[in-house]
Amino acid sequence: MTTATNQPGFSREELLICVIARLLQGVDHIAVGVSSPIPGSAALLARAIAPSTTRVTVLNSRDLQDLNDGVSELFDQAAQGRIGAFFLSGGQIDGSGNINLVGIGEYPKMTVRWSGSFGSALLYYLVPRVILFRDEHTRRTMVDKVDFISAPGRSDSGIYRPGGPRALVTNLCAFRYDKQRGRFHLESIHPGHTLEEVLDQTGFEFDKPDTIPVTTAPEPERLTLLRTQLAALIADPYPAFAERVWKITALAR
Amino acid sequence: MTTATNQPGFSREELLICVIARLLQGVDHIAVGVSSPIPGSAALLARAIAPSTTRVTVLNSRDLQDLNDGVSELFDQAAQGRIGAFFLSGGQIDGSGNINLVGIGEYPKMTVRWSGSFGSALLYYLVPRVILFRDEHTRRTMVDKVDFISAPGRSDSGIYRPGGPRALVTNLCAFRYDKQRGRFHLESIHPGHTLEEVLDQTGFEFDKPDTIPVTTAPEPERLTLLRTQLAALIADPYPAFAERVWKITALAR
Amino acid sequence: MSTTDLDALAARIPDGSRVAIPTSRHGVAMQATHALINRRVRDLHLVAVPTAGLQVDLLIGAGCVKTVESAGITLDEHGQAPRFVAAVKAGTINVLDTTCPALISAIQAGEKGIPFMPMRGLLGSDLLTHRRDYRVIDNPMASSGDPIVLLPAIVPDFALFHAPLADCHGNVWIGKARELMTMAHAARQTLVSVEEIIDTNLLHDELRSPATIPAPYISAVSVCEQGAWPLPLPDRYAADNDELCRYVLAGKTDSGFIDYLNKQHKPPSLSIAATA
Amino acid sequence: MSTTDLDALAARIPDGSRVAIPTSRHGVAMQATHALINRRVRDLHLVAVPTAGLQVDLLIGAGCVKTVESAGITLDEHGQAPRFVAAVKAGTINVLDTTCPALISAIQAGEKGIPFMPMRGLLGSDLLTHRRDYRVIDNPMASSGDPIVLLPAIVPDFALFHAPLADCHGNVWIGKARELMTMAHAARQTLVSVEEIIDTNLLHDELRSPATIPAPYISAVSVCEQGAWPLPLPDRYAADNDELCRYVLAGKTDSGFIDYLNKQHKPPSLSIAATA
Repeated sequence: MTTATNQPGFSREELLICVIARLLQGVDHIAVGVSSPIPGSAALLARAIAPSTTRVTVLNSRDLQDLNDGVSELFDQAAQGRIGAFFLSGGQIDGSGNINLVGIGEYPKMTVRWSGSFGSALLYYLVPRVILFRDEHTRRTMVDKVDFISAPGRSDSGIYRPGGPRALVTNLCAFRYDKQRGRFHLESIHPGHTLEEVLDQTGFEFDKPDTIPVTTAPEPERLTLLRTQLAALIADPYPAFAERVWKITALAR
Repeated sequence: MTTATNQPGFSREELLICVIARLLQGVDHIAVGVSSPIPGSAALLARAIAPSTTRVTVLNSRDLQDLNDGVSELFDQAAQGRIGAFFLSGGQIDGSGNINLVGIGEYPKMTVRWSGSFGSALLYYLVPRVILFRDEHTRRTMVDKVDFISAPGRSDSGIYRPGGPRALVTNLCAFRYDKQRGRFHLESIHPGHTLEEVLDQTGFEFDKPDTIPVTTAPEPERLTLLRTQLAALIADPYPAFAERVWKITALAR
Repeated sequence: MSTTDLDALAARIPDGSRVAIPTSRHGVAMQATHALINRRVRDLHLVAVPTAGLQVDLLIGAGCVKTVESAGITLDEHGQAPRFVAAVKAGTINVLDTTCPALISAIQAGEKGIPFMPMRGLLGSDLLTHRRDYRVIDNPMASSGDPIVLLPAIVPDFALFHAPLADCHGNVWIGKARELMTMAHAARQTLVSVEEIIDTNLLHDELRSPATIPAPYISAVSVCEQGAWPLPLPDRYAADNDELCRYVLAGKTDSGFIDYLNKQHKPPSLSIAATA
Repeated sequence: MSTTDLDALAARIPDGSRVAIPTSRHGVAMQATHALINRRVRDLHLVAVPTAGLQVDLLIGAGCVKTVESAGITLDEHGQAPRFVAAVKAGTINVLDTTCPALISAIQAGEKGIPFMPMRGLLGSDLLTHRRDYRVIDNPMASSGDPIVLLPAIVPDFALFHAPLADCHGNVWIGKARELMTMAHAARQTLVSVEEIIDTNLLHDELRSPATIPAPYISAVSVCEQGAWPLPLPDRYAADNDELCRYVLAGKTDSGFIDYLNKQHKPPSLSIAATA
């Protein structure tokens, strides 16, 4: 267990939002799946600090999406290259970037069963910048080898794959994905956490620099942006989250 | 040139409509393309004398179709087996049932160029009962071999082809299509016309019985039906035709 | 098309049918599902287009399901679908796992009457490993090797869903839930419950026509106010989260689930109206 | 999305572009086409979805077209398209003949970002003989040999059409002409002229949203009353048959065509309004 030496001026959620927002720089169209308040907030923050052409699609929100052609539209957009960044997660994520959304044990009669693979087996291949995000960094989630590959981190050469993982952000640290080597590279450890803790909680091998930076704290102006302009916007798709983190409720329509 | 010995109690159009209507018996869903007043009238007649479940789709009409999903819907329906009968024609039709909607001469720089093949290269293969109709029976239209095959009359075994030509109706006569032999079989010659005339005007070889029946005249009750109930209905998609044949104009909406 | 009651609607679905159903957000025929359960349908092959939740969980718990094909079975913010998870662990249902776009594409292939549809992705996944019906070919349009997955068309025996509106001719208006149109086009028969039936022709309504499924695709319609309850109906009513919480609690155990099934399931507003 | 005038709209289409256009009945951007002709665009590759008429004939006659891909070029009840026929005979344009469902399927493949779409039919036709880009494979889903045609996806550089309505956010309402949606999804850029722009959000309009193309697909919108004239706009105005007769007559000869092109082409109602 770690203890923060002094109280930071930001919450854990705000830190993660700012870490992810940095990974979204330069993306024209960021799409966010359901039930993803931290990536969704990051996308909105990225849009707020980016050129006016940057677009955010939050699935199933009223105001933050302009999909109107049924379930296929998002996937068709991804296949056409109309989506620059997306977020995926996994019940298990392994050191090759494989994600498992199906369950633990031997398929099909698994000992733990999750919902299923959703759109991952297309989006992970076709969206250029997929950010893996998992708020629980333990040996249960960060495994050496997933029990079931919903979608692989890397594909053989010769397989059409314009997309794939760019980074893995957890509650402990941020990894960059090395596409050539098919491995994660530790980029930074969040304030209050240690390399020892990361090693302890990670079931896969990863690369790391000799000195590991502490994750950059949220930029003050971005924190202000989040707490003022953006919190109400975030409350539209994620009311419970905005209420918990910023004590704000959605604007009346 | 032929001369009718006595004035028949029906018009040429009425005869053709009744001939085609007989070919549509037992079809659940009859679809009719654009600018096809005689087949369209035959379809409406077939519906009027058939069980109440029989359906007629007249492309681009307001009341006689319930397609509302763009141009693809008709073809998707045909591919699914949702259309039982359709009508095709050809600038040239040959003795194997091949149709040519593209032109005369060597493709692509043809000496005569028509509009194009439209939906024939799907519909001719997939609609079980395709009726070929051509109001001009001459050696120009009924040829030994078409210059360009928009769609073939018959396909090799092993090719998925639930549909194809059932009959060829012209201003002179009616042929049945022999699927096994891939040839036309003369069924009847319309009143006022002769075998000599048919042979004279046909560029392809065809089979024929020893005695060739005269095409059955329109059934009186069907004539009445056409002239009373149906004429106004036909005037919806084909106003000029209904005006010319029955001196009737479309009902006001 | 005929207008009928929910029991008669449910009676049209024989045991062993392949039934396409929409996502929890786009108009699930929940009350018709209870009628299906009441008639003790068996061996259904459910095709979620492309995910499902409460509806599938109830049918699985009630023993109506042999196979479920989906990209995800979830009660969304209410968590895992308890009867689905229990059945997978017990091995009592056959699960065909896939990914959302594969299911949609396969239904679109069914709609188009073509034998398959290609899709990018899936290669190297265990989804593909376990789907013997999917094929991999070299993309014939590419100059060099370019493997691509082909998905066989899905032609469901039935599409079953709930929509806001039908007209007296049997046309059904679906709003923005476009895949309901695709499902109806693809399925051999389509059964629909609706909030209300209006006395007009939706196909002649310039505004509603583009989102209207024409009557020839529709085999039967039942009127059922709040027919998606406790799931939402877009632009009409939200999910009844209290009821969903009750379900999650009940579904944790076999006996809790049976108790839940045996209760009357009526939307609160209708119960009130009935009492008043 | 930006609102712009017709000349600016036309200026966005470079020489040599592949441009998808709808059938004559579903909203042709005729006034924008005159702007294209005025700017002397060259070497267009027109993709009719799936047939065309007056628009293509004008562009061909004006020397703007290198290739036309279609299932039919016709002035419908007004007969053959005279400049198209003349150009084919003269060998001055490249014609890619095909069949309606093949064009639609290829555009749908473009929409879905897949490299091809299979289609039944075409085998044994001369359409297939002359289309080197179509491929025939053995259907991998069948147990024995089952040849089937694969159509390469079409991703047009532009979709260009006329629609009844846009909103101030750049969303465009198309009514029942569903293939306009498909074209906009498939094309890299979509340019639209509309009868009017309204000050609302079409995507938040429950009735209009299902037939609305969202703004991100739309590169530019021009307001142009009677923009499809003399062709019809569904539920708005019919074809101007007198004008079409005038065109047929003029189009018979090179000089007649040039005279026709050089005249002012305005819908009569607008000319009257301008004079009054």
